[in-house]
Amino acid sequence: MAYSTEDDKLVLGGRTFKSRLLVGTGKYSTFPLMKEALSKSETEIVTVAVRRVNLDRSSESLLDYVDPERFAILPNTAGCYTEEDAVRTAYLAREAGLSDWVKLEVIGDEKTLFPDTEALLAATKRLVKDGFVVLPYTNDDPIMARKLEDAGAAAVMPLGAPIGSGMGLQNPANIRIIMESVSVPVIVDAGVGTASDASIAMELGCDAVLMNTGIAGAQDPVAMAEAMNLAVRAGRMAYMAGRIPRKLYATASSPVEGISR
Amino acid sequence: MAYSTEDDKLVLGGRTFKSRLLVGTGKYSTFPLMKEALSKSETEIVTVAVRRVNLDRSSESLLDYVDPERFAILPNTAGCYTEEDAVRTAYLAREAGLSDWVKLEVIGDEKTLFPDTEALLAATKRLVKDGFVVLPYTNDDPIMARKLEDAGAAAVMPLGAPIGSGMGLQNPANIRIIMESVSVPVIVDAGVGTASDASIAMELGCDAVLMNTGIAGAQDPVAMAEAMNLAVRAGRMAYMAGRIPRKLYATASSPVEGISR
Amino acid sequence: MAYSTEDDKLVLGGRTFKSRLLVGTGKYSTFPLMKEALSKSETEIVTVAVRRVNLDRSSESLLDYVDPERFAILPNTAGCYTEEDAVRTAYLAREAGLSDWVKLEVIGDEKTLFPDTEALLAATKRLVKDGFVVLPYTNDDPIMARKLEDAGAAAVMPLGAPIGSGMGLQNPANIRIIMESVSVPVIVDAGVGTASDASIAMELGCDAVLMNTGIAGAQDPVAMAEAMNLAVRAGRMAYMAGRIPRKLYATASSPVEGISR
Amino acid sequence: MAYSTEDDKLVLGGRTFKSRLLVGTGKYSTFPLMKEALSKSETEIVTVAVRRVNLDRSSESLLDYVDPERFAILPNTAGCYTEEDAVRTAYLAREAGLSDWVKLEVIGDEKTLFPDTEALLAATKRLVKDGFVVLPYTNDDPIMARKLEDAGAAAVMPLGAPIGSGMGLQNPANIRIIMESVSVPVIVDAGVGTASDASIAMELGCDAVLMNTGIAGAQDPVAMAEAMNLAVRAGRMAYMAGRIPRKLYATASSPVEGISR
Amino acid sequence: MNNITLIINGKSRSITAVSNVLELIQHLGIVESQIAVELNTNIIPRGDWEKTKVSNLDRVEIVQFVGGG
Amino acid sequence: MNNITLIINGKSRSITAVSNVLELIQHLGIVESQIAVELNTNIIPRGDWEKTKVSNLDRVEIVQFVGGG
Amino acid sequence: MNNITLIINGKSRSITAVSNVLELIQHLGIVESQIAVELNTNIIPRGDWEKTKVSNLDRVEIVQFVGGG
Amino acid sequence: MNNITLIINGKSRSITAVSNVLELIQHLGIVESQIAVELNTNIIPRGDWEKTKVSNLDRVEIVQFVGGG
Repeated sequence: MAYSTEDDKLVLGGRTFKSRLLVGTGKYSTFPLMKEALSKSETEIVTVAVRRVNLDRSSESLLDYVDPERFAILPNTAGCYTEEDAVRTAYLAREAGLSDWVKLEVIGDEKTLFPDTEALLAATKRLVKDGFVVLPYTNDDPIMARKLEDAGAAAVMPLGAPIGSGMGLQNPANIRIIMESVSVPVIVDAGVGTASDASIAMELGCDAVLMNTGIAGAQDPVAMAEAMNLAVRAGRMAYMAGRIPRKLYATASSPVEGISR
Repeated sequence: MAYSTEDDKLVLGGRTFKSRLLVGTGKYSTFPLMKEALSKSETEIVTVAVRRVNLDRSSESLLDYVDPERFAILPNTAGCYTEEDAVRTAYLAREAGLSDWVKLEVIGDEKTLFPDTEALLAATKRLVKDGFVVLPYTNDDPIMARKLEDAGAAAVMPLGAPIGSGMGLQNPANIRIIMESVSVPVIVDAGVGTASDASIAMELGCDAVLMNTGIAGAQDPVAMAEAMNLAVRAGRMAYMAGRIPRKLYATASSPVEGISR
Repeated sequence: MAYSTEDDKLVLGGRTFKSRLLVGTGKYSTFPLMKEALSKSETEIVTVAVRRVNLDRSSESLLDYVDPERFAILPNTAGCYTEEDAVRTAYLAREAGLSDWVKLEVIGDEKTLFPDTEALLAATKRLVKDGFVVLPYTNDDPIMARKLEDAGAAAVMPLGAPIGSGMGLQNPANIRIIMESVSVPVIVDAGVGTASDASIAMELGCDAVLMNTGIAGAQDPVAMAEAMNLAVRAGRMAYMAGRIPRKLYATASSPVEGISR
Repeated sequence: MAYSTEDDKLVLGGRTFKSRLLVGTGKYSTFPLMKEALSKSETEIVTVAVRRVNLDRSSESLLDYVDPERFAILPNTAGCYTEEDAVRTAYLAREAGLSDWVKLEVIGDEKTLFPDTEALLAATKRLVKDGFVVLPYTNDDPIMARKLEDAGAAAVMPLGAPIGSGMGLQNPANIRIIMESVSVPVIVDAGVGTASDASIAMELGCDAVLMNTGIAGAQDPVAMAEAMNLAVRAGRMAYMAGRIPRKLYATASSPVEGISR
Repeated sequence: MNNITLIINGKSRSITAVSNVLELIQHLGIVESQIAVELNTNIIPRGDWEKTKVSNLDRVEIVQFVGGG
Repeated sequence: MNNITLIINGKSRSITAVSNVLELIQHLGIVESQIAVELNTNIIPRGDWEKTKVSNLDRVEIVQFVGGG
Repeated sequence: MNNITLIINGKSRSITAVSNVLELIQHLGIVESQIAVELNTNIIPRGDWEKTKVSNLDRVEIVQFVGGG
Repeated sequence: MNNITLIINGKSRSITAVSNVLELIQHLGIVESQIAVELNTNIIPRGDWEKTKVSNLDRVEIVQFVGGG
């Protein structure tokens, strides 16, 4: 049975998406540039941060450039270092955004921005109990992934590499094991530096990829956004198509019979 | 200056192509399946082999399924183990195909299908002298690549890994060095197993990728053909877009100021 | 100042060791074979498990083959899936071994044998409070590593790859980050398949390596034990010696002047 | 049958060696430092270059620090860019050294120092005919390796990575294929940056490793020389010992029965 | 005099007395959509802004969405 | 009759009555070094074996070191 | 009798005498497009088929394009 | 006058006339072991140094072993 893109949707938190690429809105030099990059990425889910309103100068609003009709807005709790901060930020985000989706981050350390999984798990339990659709940014530990699923997370989002590092998937084996350990969607979050990194994640069978710096930090963010869109689709299709096995030796692609002598 | 696909064409042997994916026609279970795969790959150059006509049973002709109006036909000299055989096969191909392009292969060994570069270089010199557009399948040695260029090859086509092995680019460093050593197009030929392999080759700055088994051998060749099309484009765009540098440590993608406390 | 092996000791739990290789005693076909392998490995710390005495047949005792005068005996809590089990096993081990060192394992899952870091951290706190020298087998998460250090662990022992997998260090970047995150010794535990895996861990700057299957499961465990001994020392010396930087291009090792023409 | 170092010798050009590490003598800050490094490396074969005597100042002779009784002196043809130069240099070396061994280099390009295999093969044929024991520095192409063997080379010495790059084995698959393609010893020459690089080459089954910059360029060349000695022995023993297979999942090293509950 | 001092987003500000959160937001000239308001650590739902009094030395946090990953 | 039943290492066994842990160990013929004994979930230090009574239906766990990683 | 023997694509075949390459191709019922013909190691351009004689025991190679990589 | 000019290792030098290669080497004060001498592109075996004449404008190459990889 041939593979069809039409039947291959991402189901996340009860909603259905065509795109398997989630994109952050941080670090763009201008809002119009961001808007064009988001458009080229064909993402349907964009992450945003929650910050204090600047009272001293009125600045343009991010949301003037991110149409909520077109994109699902996914607030994050970036910058939160405790369960309390993260939970409070999630509540603020819900109030501001009128949606109960949250990309839950509890950061353990400023230098690595690795998650504090202990606090993350506790915060997940509290927010799930209060009706949030929780998408936790976690490490690549399969045991923790299952605990988050058991706590009611709508997906698990293991990091591929440190946020903004662009190193690409550092531990594909763990990601594979996570996929066999949980039944909720697995979304590789952070570490993607270029197109092939995103393809590799999808070829492992991941359900989606989330990135920000990989696009926003490229010399040409709009072109990279399109590249990432293509790469995620390429990786997904390759996964569904069923790749050839790896072999040390060669196999001729041209017939070995009928050679004229 | 933003990158535009329109201005980014592959120029090969004096001709211009939109697609940077070259596809082989071997090993498909049926011609219609091949035809659909070629179509989905959006390739503009397809390789074919030269073999004896079967006199005992009339079989359908490959070319009923490969429209020469749509695809440039690139005959190969697969199965040739000597300079003589390869040159003779190139002449036969030219006579049959009325074109003077040839994917030149002089195989050194049945088990690895590695090229015999000594014979390859000699054959290249002869065919170039006689007006052929020679695209030699070679190893990933930068010195040999430059000798082939000096001999008049229209491109160099280093193997990424053994033919049909699906191992992906085994030596990216050599491919990079080759690109800095020659000015003709560099086309990674052989070894691509899945989409990310193709992207990685393009991200290195290669001009194109040639594959056969990676598509024809997939469980769903049509889906893999589309995946490879996307992957080559993704890799090319990512290369042009200019990726972020790799770093061991993290960089926040959300603002570190304005956090509500 | 030249490096001297004499001044380069492993200090662990207040004791000093010449060898940086810790070896397990499981899975050997015979005790004499194990004894010879331990001897060739030149390890000074061996791990053991705690199991019920078999009352139905008297079997030889492991300790008849592991001289406590020569080796520090490090009991593990392998097979424990809860904080309670692990703590209880540690107490039984202390009673049986008259030592308060423990390799603390709280397994999260039978298939991957990954640690349950949440329970591991809790068990570490309890055992440290009760005077144990706790060496926890953990994941490669730098945040958890620091929490274990803060809880009083005498070292952190991140897995290089799943126990018995022989895949080698899957995520060198995380191991490096862990080393910069904690001040207690970092011991790579599990995943070593062959000599170079052990060297790579030591070249990253790890303080020691712990292995069992990599030696016991080899076709010739005694030879592999010696290989691992050499590999750990080689990796450590290379780390101390300060390797040359990696470069894409070549640098002549022979003089470029004075060539006779 | 247990592995014994005693029975595992390197046989090269009819001579037998205990050590499988060949070391270059270039780039040391002082001769005494070189002498100590060579001693710690326990090498039995050292490479040297042939250069014009400096008539304007009498300088110490290299050979005052390299005892020909202890080390086999292997002159190289480094710096030669043509068959002619390489052959002539080999003759000069034989006259100066009274030995007919030569590490044959024909460099193709100053930037990469890759071999010109076409000229290398021609030079090999000439020197073999004239009784030289030829050890050619070549690329990692299995076809060329077999041609060199057929031409009478006493070993083939594929580069692991560009000379002095310290990148380590870039293409282990090719090295493995070379070992299955020839019956003369395979010596990885160039590219080794640290101990594990040498171990990896030996674990693939290579017969020996040749290095210079990896030792001479280290911050502590004497310590690195000892590290390389250990690493080559570790890699060889691990290869002979027969490593465990790689698996994605875990296997317990402690018994799963008899757990006290 | 009819000024009060509020700690708004961590900074102390003296402003004309406002009787409730809604007035405060309007007084500060903040676009009301997509913001959230916290008064002395309690989040105030939009619907309660008008009936929620603001008094001297109250701590007010006003947040919005910004670019983030 | 002077037999008692003990649950030793998870298996029920009927044995000649022994008055304390030390006797039990000796009766079972176990080498006393490097084992640990738990009686009804309490670890019994070697020094207390003799003064620790064993009675019918007690749960006894006796463990030792085996090969492990 | 008017039969000749040719070595066609490596196999010996006895066929009704044909006077030239073109007749041979037609006799063998091969579609003429996209094939190449070699007679005794000389490639015969399509334009020369008719004027190129075929005689007994000639070696003929007839090739076409097939799927290849 | 009894000086001759030789091109030694690529540099022109005027030296007191020497009658053969051996004298030249000694004159130049070079340790004789482990060097090789080429005279006008012909390598001169050590044994032939004495009987090999050196004349004005000869090209002489004198090489030795140095550190190399």
